[in-house]
Amino acid sequence: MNTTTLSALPASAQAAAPAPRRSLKAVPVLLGFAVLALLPLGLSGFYVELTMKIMILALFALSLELLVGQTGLVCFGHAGFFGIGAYVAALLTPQAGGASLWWLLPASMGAAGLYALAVGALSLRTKGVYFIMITLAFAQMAYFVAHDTPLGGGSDGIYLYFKPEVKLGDFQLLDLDTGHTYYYFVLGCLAATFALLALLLRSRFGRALAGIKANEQRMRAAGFATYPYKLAAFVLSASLAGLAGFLYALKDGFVNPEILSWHHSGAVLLMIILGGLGHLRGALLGALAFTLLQELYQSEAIFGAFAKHWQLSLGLTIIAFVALLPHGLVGLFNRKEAQ
Amino acid sequence: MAAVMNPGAATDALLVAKEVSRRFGGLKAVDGVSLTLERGSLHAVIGTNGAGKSTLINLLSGEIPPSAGRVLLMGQDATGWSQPRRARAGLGRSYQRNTIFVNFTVRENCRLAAQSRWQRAWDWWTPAQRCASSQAAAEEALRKAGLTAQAGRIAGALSHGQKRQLEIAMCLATAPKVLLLDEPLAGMGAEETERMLALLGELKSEHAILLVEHDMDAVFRVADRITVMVNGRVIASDTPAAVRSNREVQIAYLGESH
Amino acid sequence: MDLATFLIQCLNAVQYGLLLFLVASGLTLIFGIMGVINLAHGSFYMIGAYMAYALAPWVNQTLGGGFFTTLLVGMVLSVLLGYVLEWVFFSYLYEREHLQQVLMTYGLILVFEELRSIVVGNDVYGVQPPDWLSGSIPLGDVMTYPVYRLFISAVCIAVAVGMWALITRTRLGMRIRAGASNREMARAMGVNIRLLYRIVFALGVALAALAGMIAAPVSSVYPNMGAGVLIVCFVVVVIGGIGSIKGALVAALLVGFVDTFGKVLFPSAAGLAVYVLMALMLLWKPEGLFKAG
Amino acid sequence: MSAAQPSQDVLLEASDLHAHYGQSHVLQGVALRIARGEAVGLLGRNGMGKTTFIRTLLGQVRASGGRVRVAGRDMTGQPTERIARLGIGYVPEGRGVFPNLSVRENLVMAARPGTRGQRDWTLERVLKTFPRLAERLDHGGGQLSGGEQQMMAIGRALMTNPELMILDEATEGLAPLVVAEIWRVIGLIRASGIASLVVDRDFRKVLTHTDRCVVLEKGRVVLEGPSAALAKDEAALHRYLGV
Amino acid sequence: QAGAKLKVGFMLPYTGTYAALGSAIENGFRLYVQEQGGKLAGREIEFLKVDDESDPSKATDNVNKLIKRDQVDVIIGTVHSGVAMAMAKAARESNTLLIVPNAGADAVTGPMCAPNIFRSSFSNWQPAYAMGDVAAKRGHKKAITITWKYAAGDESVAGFKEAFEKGGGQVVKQLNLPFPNVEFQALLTEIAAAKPDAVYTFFAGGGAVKFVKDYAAAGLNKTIPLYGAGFLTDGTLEAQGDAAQGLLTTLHYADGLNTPRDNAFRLAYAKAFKLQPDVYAVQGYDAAQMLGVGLNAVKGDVSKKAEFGAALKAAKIDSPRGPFTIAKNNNPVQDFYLRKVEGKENKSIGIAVKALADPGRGCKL
Ligand SMILES: Nc1ncnc2c1ncn2[C@@H]1O[C@H](COP(=O)(O)OP(=O)(O)OP(=O)(O)O)[C@@H](O)[C@H]1O
Ligand SMILES: Nc1ncnc2c1ncn2[C@@H]1O[C@H](COP(=O)(O)OP(=O)(O)OP(=O)(O)O)[C@@H](O)[C@H]1O
Ligand SMILES: [Mg+2]
Ligand SMILES: [Mg+2]
Repeated sequence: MNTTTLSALPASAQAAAPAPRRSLKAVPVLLGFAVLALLPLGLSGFYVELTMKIMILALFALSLELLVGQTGLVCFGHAGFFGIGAYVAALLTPQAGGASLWWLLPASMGAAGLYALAVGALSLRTKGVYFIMITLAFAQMAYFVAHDTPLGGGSDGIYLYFKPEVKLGDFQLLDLDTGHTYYYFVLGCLAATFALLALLLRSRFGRALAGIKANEQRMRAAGFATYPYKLAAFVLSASLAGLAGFLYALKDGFVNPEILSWHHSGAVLLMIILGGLGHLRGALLGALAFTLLQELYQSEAIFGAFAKHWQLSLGLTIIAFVALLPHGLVGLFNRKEAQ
Repeated sequence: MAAVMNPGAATDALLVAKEVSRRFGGLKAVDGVSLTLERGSLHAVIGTNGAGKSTLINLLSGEIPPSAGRVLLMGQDATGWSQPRRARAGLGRSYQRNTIFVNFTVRENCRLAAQSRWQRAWDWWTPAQRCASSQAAAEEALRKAGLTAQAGRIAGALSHGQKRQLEIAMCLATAPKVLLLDEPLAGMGAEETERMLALLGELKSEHAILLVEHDMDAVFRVADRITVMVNGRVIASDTPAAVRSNREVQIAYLGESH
Repeated sequence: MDLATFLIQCLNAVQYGLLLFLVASGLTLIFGIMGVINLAHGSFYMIGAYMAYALAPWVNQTLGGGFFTTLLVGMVLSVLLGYVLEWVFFSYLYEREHLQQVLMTYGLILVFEELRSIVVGNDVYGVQPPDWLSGSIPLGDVMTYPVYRLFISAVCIAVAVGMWALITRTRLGMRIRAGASNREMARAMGVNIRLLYRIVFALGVALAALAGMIAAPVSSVYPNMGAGVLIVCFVVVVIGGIGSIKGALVAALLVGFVDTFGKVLFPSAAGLAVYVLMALMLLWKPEGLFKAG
Repeated sequence: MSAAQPSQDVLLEASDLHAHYGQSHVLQGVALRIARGEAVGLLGRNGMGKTTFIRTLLGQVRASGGRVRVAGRDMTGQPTERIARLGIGYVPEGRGVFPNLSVRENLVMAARPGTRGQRDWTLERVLKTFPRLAERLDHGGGQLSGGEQQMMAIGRALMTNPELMILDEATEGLAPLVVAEIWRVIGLIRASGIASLVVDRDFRKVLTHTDRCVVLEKGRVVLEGPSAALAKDEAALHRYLGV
Repeated sequence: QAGAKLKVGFMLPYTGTYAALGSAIENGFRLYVQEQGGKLAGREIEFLKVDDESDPSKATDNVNKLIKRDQVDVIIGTVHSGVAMAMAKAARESNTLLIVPNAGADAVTGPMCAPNIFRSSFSNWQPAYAMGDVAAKRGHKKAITITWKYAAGDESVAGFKEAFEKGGGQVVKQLNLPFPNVEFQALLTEIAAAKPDAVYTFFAGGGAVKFVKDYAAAGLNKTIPLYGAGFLTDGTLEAQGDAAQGLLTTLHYADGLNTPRDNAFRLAYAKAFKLQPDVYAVQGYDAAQMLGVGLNAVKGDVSKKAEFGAALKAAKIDSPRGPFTIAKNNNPVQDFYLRKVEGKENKSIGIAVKALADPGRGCKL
């Protein structure tokens, strides 16, 4: 805590490592995306959907990783932005046909970003756990708007029956309703987000965020106005969460207040911790592991009657992970790399 | 205000504090302190522990707002400026207690500090490593502080004295015109002290320097002017020789040996 | 609202606030002092409530005691539980990033909840308060006020005073706080931090369990009862200032009032009231009402 | 030399001590003995391993080789608090004050009788030694000025009624008057029969206030001997301390 | 096709607040299948299970496990209304047979109704309407309602209000608090201050226990009669103890019906599971009966949805609760009992409304 011990070093130290190692690191990620691209060819519909869900959660986790892992701002209300993205998509989709993607997507992300601008402007005055809780408070406010006002459609949520149209003039570029188009659309969004963040973190903006995470006071003394930096990161992160929410709403055609609840905020936070903070790959791994473990332990085919007690298995696994993997799941891979 | 001053003074008097004060609850940590930092001169502030020297630096650098008084930076009224704004206007400071980025390499510590001059926060696609100007500024600062050999190490793994050197290097990396140094020699060995004093002498010609330090041998060697603080107030402000022989200063601070 | 109703509502608010305080005090202790964000705190509350239900028959048979003996046995058990938990699960986590502990406590929630379901089942149970506390005091012409609720308030106040004294007035409290800010240094001063932390953790668990046990007769005992309490308690801890017992008390009363009158005056926005309160308080005082220490 | 002394008089003994930070081998076989009541100075340039040596003695850094014996007991690998309770008062580099405790609490939390049951140092005596602290008793430890914190750290260590005081850069950041005062206290400690291990950048003061000095370079003892003799050896001082 | 096993997917809460309800429903269902020799319409049955955790946000994924992964022939589920809505949507889109064994959301047999979606339980509107009728007939004029602010609560209160105001009464105030908050004291004080003739409430599970106890502890049970939908006192009497004595509720099932059909069911259930059955077990049992009736009509071929539905609508289901029929919107038309709490039982003291049918507003079947 106050004392610097060696064991606490790595995370961002590695981020600053020289270039050649980084290009090697990119290989597993590229491989991962290649596998994702091939999956629909071999898997049944259900597993394609499951993969899609994991990808959306991974995108959501990535957006939070930018805040928590890279900027040191632990946000416990990220589901609020996710939910706003989803609700805007649901509310703005007309009853009688798809909206145009060209404005529906920006509207979703923009609404989430706009709310984040207001929330961030206020809550970034606080620090640490106080920040955690104030972000929770604002997410809960969004939750109650969705849950208790006519605007949000109440506790039953809202259905939307049409995916947006992707047209250029009169020409239909993509039909998100057919085949695996939507799957590849989600994959594209995930890959683009990952690439954007990877690039961003290497840029001066990203390094400034890392500096703010390490020691904000020093950054200010050096001449960085840290507040706008943090606010920008907050808004960007929220917009990406809004994108995840948008994709989620369209995937199932259903939004519900529960997607704004603190359980959901907590779950995504757990994913990135499980995956390993301070690494974009951690967010991907965390979302994958968290979802798969849950599916696995709930599966009667594998665990028989004990599947009923899946919470016990999941809980014990999480405890074991914390005990054995101090740096999260990425720690597994990094250790190998170091040797 | 700035208009009243003659242009000559405005260029040389880089930082002016006018009657700045700061209270903490009932305690007057800094009580109506005025001083002027000029280019080409090293102004030392000494005083008893708890006299308010660090607080004065905090006030000048904008880390905390003053309860009263004004601060002029390069002839402009900077009292209401935020700390980053003052820093970008050419004010650099070091901390009495280390505030380095422990997880970064020594070089990255300096590079990041230097980056404040070429922030380009909107440029999200160019890697930071490719910013040649900040790389160069960092190397230069490391060289001056004598840390080139340690550049690749993780800052948290430096010894205490080396961390103190890094603290200075980071301050230099932002290329400030005014330097506020809070006990830069504390924790440094004899050799490093020598180097630091030489560096201060070198920097003096181009910078206005405020040095807070308890090492009296060092202070009397490099200072052009010395201000002595006790309990938040200035009890003397004069040339080193005059301060040394000031009775009040001897009783309150120096003791008989100096 | 006439004056009498208003006064009764105030009484309700105070009583609810005090109960919140009791749960939150353990949380602020573990959270503020040990730096552990303990999500499993709600589970300890739940475990306490289930103990009040499940231990009562056994205590009655083997020890021949009533409600208070059950309380005592439950406290002892929960102290043991806390002690062992700290030892097995937390003792090696202090040097790690705080968020790792969050993950750990989340794992514990799942485990506790499932064990509860396996051991006691998923039904809702009631717990009887002791006879001499089950009376009521008439209030106004149609309403009465249960004596047991007054008893709860009394216990809460006693615990508040005791905790405050322990933390701020005893050398044990100083050492605990010292360890919180600089573990290594405290050890170098000869303080056995590992033992102290184990004690603090056990104490925190015992407080949560105590809250669960004495709340059981009014709240009854049901699955997932910890989750709802947990988040409100975090709100209390944060408004009050992390680690501050005094802050937790004031904040708990504040939340009690806002929640009570929010429900009455703005029923449709009742859920929102507490969070609006928290947001406003934190914007006004970004570090809580009282800083720890 | 110290080898001749009977072993029950040896308060602290480190033999062939090694320590690593990750890959780097910081202590490479350091040996040191401190007899009861003996004042020992530890000298060396920045980064030579002085602090690491002290932290290894106290068990804060794991020794990767060698033994530490305190008061005749093998304490290698023991928890820090056990070692400290054998009568070691520690003033760390950077002070290590508890910012969330008041000055009074900082002092009182450490109070305990010495290993022989002595209660020489009480709150009153500490406050008399450092009057500045008396004025600040109810302030938070974190609000003190640097020098005040240093005094408090020394006072706190004294409150444990130690047999051995370890002072790592105890005068850093102090006003000359206070520095003189601290050296006076160090002298006092020495005179009262408490052993001490002193690290300070003012090596001349160290040499005058200790019986014996050890010079470290790159984690090895390169020079050891009576302080008085060392003080005259300008060549060695220049070579190892750069002056 | 007829030879293959019939895949029945349970999507029920096995963890969380409603876990006990989930297993009761499953037990009831399995009991009926056992009684039929393990087969329905001659087809062997394979059960598949998914824990829905009562979490609507996971509902679509969960129901897709049954529909897409396991490719079940029929889905039985669930307790939570919000989850049921998502299930109904998925069932509509994939045209999978769905029988809802509890969730009362009006919309399932209202706007969301479909030829392949059935309910063996009730709509939220039904028991509430029955109670509104009773309360009005007992001569109450002013009533206050109190419930959690969520869809089921709102629907229940609306049903009560409809009947109560039709009978000449007036709902003067609607109190609610956020789900699943259980701090009622402030609202009880409001009720005491307003002094209505009656209070109608909709709570279930732990909230129901606490509400009834608090109501009694506040002394209100002596002055202002409390009426509720049956869930208030179902599966909760043990915990409510004395506080619940004498409470009146309405539901489509009750203790002490003492019909041969019910007695036989209770005996068999108790034997099979070493537990006393409750209304949830009955609903699960009847879900199986409905499935059996429909399957018999189509000779086990679930793809014939139209005939399946037609057969059900023509049938009289021989339920332990008493026979009921299926309305046009696929919701049961059934008697609602007025029940009084005596000891640990919800004793039937008569029928509140006979053959009450849900209005099925918004259903276009
Ligand atoms: N944040 C604060 N809150 C309350 N009091 C403070 C605060 N910061 C400093 N003080 C008090 O103000 C006085 C001046 O402190 P300051 O740190 O400026 O002293 P200093 O001159 O730098 O001393 P030193 O030479 O020991 O570093 C001290 O008495 C200190 O206790
Ligand atoms: N936490 C650490 N992790 C890694 N290396 C460290 C750590 N602390 C110190 N070192 C390294 O170990 C060596 C010895 O450091 P140490 O702090 O013992 O030196 P020192 O003699 O006390 O120096 P100073 O006079 O500057 O305090 C140095 O090279 C330092 O860089
Ligand atoms: Mg200072
Ligand atoms: Mg050192």
